[in-house]
Amino acid sequence: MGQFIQQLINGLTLGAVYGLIALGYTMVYGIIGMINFAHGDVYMVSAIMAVTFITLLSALGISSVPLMLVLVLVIVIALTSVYGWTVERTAYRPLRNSTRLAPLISAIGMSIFLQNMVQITQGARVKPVPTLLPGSLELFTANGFTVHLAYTQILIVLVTVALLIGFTALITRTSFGRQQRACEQDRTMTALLGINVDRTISLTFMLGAALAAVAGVMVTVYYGVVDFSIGFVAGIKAFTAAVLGGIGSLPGAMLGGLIIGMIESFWSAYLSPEYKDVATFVILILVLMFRPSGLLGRPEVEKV
Amino acid sequence: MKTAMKKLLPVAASLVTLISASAFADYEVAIAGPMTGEYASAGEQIRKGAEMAIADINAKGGVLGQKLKLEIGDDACDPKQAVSVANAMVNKHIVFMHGHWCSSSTIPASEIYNEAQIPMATVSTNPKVTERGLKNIFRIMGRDDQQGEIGGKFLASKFANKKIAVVDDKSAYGKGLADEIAEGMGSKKPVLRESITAGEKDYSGLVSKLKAAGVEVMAYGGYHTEVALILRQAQQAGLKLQVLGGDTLSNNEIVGASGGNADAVMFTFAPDSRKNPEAADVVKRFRDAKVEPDGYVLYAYAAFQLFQQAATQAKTVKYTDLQKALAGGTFNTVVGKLSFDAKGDLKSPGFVVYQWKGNQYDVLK
Amino acid sequence: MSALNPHDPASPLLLEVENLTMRFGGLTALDNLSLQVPAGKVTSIIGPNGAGKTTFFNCLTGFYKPTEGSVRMHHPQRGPMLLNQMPSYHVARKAGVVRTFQNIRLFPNMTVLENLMVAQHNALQHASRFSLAGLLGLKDYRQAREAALEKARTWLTRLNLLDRADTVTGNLSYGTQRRIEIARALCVDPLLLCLDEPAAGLNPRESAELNELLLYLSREHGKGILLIEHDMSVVMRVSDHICVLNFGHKIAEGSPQHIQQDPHVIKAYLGEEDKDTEEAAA
Amino acid sequence: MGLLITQPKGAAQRLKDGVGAALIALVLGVPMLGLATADVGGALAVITRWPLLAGFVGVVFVGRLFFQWLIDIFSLRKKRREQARPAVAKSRPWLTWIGFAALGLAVMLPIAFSGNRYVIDTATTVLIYVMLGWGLNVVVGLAGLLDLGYVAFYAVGAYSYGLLSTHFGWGFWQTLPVAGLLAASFGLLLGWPTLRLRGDYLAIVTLGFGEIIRLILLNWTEFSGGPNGVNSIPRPTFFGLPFKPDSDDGATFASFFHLEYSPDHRVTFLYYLILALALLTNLFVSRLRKLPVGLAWEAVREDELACKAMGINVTNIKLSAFAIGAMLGGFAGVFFAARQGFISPESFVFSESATILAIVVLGGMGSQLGVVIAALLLVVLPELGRDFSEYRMFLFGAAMILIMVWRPGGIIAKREPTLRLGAAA
Repeated sequence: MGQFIQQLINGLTLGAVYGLIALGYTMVYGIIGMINFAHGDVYMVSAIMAVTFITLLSALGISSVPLMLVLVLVIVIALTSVYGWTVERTAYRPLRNSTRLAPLISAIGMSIFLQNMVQITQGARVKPVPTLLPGSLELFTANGFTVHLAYTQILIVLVTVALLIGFTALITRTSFGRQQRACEQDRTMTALLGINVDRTISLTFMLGAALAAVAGVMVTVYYGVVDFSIGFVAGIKAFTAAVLGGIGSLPGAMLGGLIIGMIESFWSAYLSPEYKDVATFVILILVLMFRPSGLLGRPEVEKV
Repeated sequence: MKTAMKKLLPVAASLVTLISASAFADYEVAIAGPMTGEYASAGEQIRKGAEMAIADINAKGGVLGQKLKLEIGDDACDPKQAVSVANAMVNKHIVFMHGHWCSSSTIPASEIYNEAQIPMATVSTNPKVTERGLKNIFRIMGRDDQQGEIGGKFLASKFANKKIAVVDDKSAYGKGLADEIAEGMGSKKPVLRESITAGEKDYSGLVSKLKAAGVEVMAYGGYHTEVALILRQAQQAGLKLQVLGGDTLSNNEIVGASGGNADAVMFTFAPDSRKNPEAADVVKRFRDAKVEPDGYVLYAYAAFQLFQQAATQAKTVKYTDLQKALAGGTFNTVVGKLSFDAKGDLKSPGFVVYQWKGNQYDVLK
Repeated sequence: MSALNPHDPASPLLLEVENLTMRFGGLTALDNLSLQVPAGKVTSIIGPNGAGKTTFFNCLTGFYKPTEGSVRMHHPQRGPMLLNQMPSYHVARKAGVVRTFQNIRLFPNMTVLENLMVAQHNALQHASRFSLAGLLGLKDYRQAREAALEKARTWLTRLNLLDRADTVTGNLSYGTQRRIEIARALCVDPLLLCLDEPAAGLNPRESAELNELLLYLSREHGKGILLIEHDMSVVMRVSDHICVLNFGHKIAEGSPQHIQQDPHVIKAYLGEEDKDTEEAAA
Repeated sequence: MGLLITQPKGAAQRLKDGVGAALIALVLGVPMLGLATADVGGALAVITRWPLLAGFVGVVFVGRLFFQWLIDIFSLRKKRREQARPAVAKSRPWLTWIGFAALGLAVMLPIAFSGNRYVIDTATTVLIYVMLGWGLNVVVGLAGLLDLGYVAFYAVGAYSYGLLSTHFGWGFWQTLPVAGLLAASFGLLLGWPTLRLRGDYLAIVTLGFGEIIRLILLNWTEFSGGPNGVNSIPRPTFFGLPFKPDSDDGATFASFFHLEYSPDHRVTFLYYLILALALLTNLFVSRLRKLPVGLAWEAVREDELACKAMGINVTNIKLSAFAIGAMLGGFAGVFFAARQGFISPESFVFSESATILAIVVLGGMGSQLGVVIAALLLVVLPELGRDFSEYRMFLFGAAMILIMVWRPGGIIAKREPTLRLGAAA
């Protein structure tokens, strides 16, 4: 029982992180229909920047943890958005009207590029930060197993929920959201209506990068160790989460992230950890066999 | 067959330029290992050590009157790239190789060096490296079965009353080592035998499994990054965990990465050469150059000392003579006296159990 | 609604639609539609936009599964078969019902000739023994391929496309693409050809050619033709029988002359005012 | 940052544009170039590198101005060329000539570079990728199915040979067809339940399948050797003559032909072996492409619904593409295992699938010659880059983006029709 609740908490946290990265995947997919394989590496870049700025700010003598977190979040989000913008501008925009696969390949190239860029400029060593938010709540003890809820876990889940609500509101309520959805439906028509499609797409990339940046900061704070190679695994998991939930759907991405977090968490605690990725992918395949557009994706009716 | 085959013209053209670029005057020696990719920090250690060694040897007049020129091969710990690097090195007519680092790269690459008759000194610890009857390969570090045995015995005696889990990361190195540790523990059986996937961030599943099973000591086969994460997450979950691992945990990244939990880490490693009186001078110069000579740095340095001494004895770098010199001789290096048995393994591998204290590691009595 | 009987010995019944209903959620796109289509005649379906014409085609050709009702094809050799229970490719392959699309669906990066060869896939694939005979270049495969090319050439000639044969279809004009789509459908050897707005976007000369082609196909080749069309100059000139749909209902059926005078049809097409007054009266 | 489509003309405008690019470079550069963290005694400290950052910003500024100038020139030329381009698909006999010239060079290579095993071995690697590219081309280029897990079939082939040869003593030629069939069955196994998925959903499922196969190979130690892989896989023999130094037990290649033993014999033999396999693959795929099934693959890529309306069973067509692609991947895997002598799950990771896919797309989907050029680029570029050490993959990534942006349709973008009425008559 104790272990079960503990894994629920752990799975929720992990799922929230996957979900945050998956949101960026799904937004980009929604608007230009491409799998942005470099998204995981944008997240990695943000985590590395988080390390730099946490170290810098503590060297400058900022000791208040909330102030530090807010400052780091603001700086990293701003800088990562510029990275997101640049990635779109250089590697994807020139390919916007070509085949579906061209941007995919240039995204793979971008992923390799970013990863090695960070390795060269920041070094290959793993980058630790001291534990910013130490400590945890001891919830209860069952059969000698004390269930802990770490403060960072609370932070991650709260931030994620807030962002999900905020972004859903942004997409459904604001004029940017309307433009964004219009671009998803029909880019040409949207352009004819006088909406700046390029700008909308750029903004979407920046928002996606901003979400990745939040995930990057959270991961840095929670796990305390990052390096230049963390983007790939996270990217694949988040992509899986986005597809599982129905690619293009914001709540779907979050749901997909949570499901994958839970599968991993419970599978490795109760079954064999080495097969947890197999379990994830098998469940993904099964879900897609019965719901070809993911859990919350709109079923695509091909217009004849 | 209309749209038929193609390939050669550009390859040929580009490769001609590549090959003609390599010079002949000096002795070409090489290192190979993961200069990029996940394990790039090990590659960096090897490179730093090798560069210092080459500089020192050349400053003293080189080998047999010839300067050494260092070639660096990057295999990213990918067996296929390792083969490619090996072929490239053969083509550069290197006379000595220090590498590769990952056992999975060393094994396929060594067959090519063997065919091309190039002697090599490696720090790969997988037993298979020297079990294939190749004459050109010399291991300047112990083997996983040796360090596993020492680690396992240590655990069984020191933690006789505690529950022990054996965990690996499913790499050839990690699994091999973990298996050897489990065997070395003898009659003391681990309560859990688990594997994790390296390269992830979240090991809370493993941690809560350890916690539920009441494990206090984890024997780990794998790399330091995962150990650091597991320790941090164990602390968060309120689990006091001690870890015993192999040589890879000597990497000082673990100090910062484990967030102050590094003192719980023990590992088996060859005797610390930094404390070697003969190494004092070299260690000082590394530190002056802002390089901490831990991990594989001094081994890379030693590998080229080995080459220099063997070549001087043999008075040639021709394979047959050099190989004979390496196989028969005893060499004084910064990592101690090296001599090899018939398989090419160290005669006196000597593993010691260390424990991290602050940002230093120390022999555990 | 005159119960005009399309049966006569020269034009046997091909397709029999009974009580066909198609609902999407709460929307009823087709409501209890019945229709008979004979061979050797042109049967047209007309009606305002959104009347359910294309949905009807989709139900016929297996792209939609109708909610209720049946679509029965009377194959002269293979006997009756229920189209509403067949996957779409069986509708074309086994029942010989082949359609074109309202928004042209050619294979745009392939040449005209290749488009026509794809249409003969089943016959060719059979002759190639699932590629084995083809890989070896055996004689009967080569003969089948020659025959297929000959058929393609025949229809290309008939549709005035011969000089375009090696052109990539995506680069051609709209009217030409329409003709290619018909030629491609003809290469499947359909018994019943379902054309979805074939005259849309054609200039007057091209529509005149289309009229002539439709008559030729039905009269000379005995093909049943089911036509969705807005262009009344085509519909009235070539149709033997017309069925008018509005909001999924059949509101009228009969010969062109009959339909032109039918008050329901006039109302559906022109009659906002009529409708208003009638509703007001009701 | 130099590849945008906008083309400012005036000098002031260009300057403004350059300053803009430099500003962005500054923002991007501060956290990566200007600041870095370094380990100082177990804790991180921030170091600054402002001169480096200033240099980078300067380079971007100048580079941007220069690129704009270049792009203006190029786009003007391109426009002119496009205006002159006729609509009718013209036959391009020079492509065929390039093909034959390349074939000639391929045959001559080991002679021209005899004794240089690095060149021959690298060329062998190129040919493995060419073969994989041709196999995946059937799936992605012709049938238009995005497969991100192609490496699974490569792994099936490699492990088939690795295990059958080490456990049951099967030879290379015996295993080849079996491994091909096995890989094809895996293709069917994966394809059957998933092929109705739309493009990108299929992509993730194939990616997952590739990972599942790799993880099973990694974890099922009793079966596959787990992370240790399969060792000491026998090398192919020359019609029964092994490539070994002379010894008492039987004839070797060298002794039979009265040559002095040299390891180069085997390297050369392996090269010709893969060349032959690749040629057969090419012949096979080019012929298939002209058969009904090949045409149907392309038709399915172009428009599935139209195919259904033509009476084509789309599922079967997709399955056949999947199975044939998988089979060719399996063949390549057998060769890979025989050539390496050692296989482990590390050789079958996702990035391998990505590389093969990149070869197909960079080459120009569906183009056989394009695959060869792209395979050459993607194998030889990193090899040339070995001298750049840690900059190697960095430059490789950048090159991939540049090539894609430069030729979005691939290096050979234009499709050759499979038949012509003129020629058919």
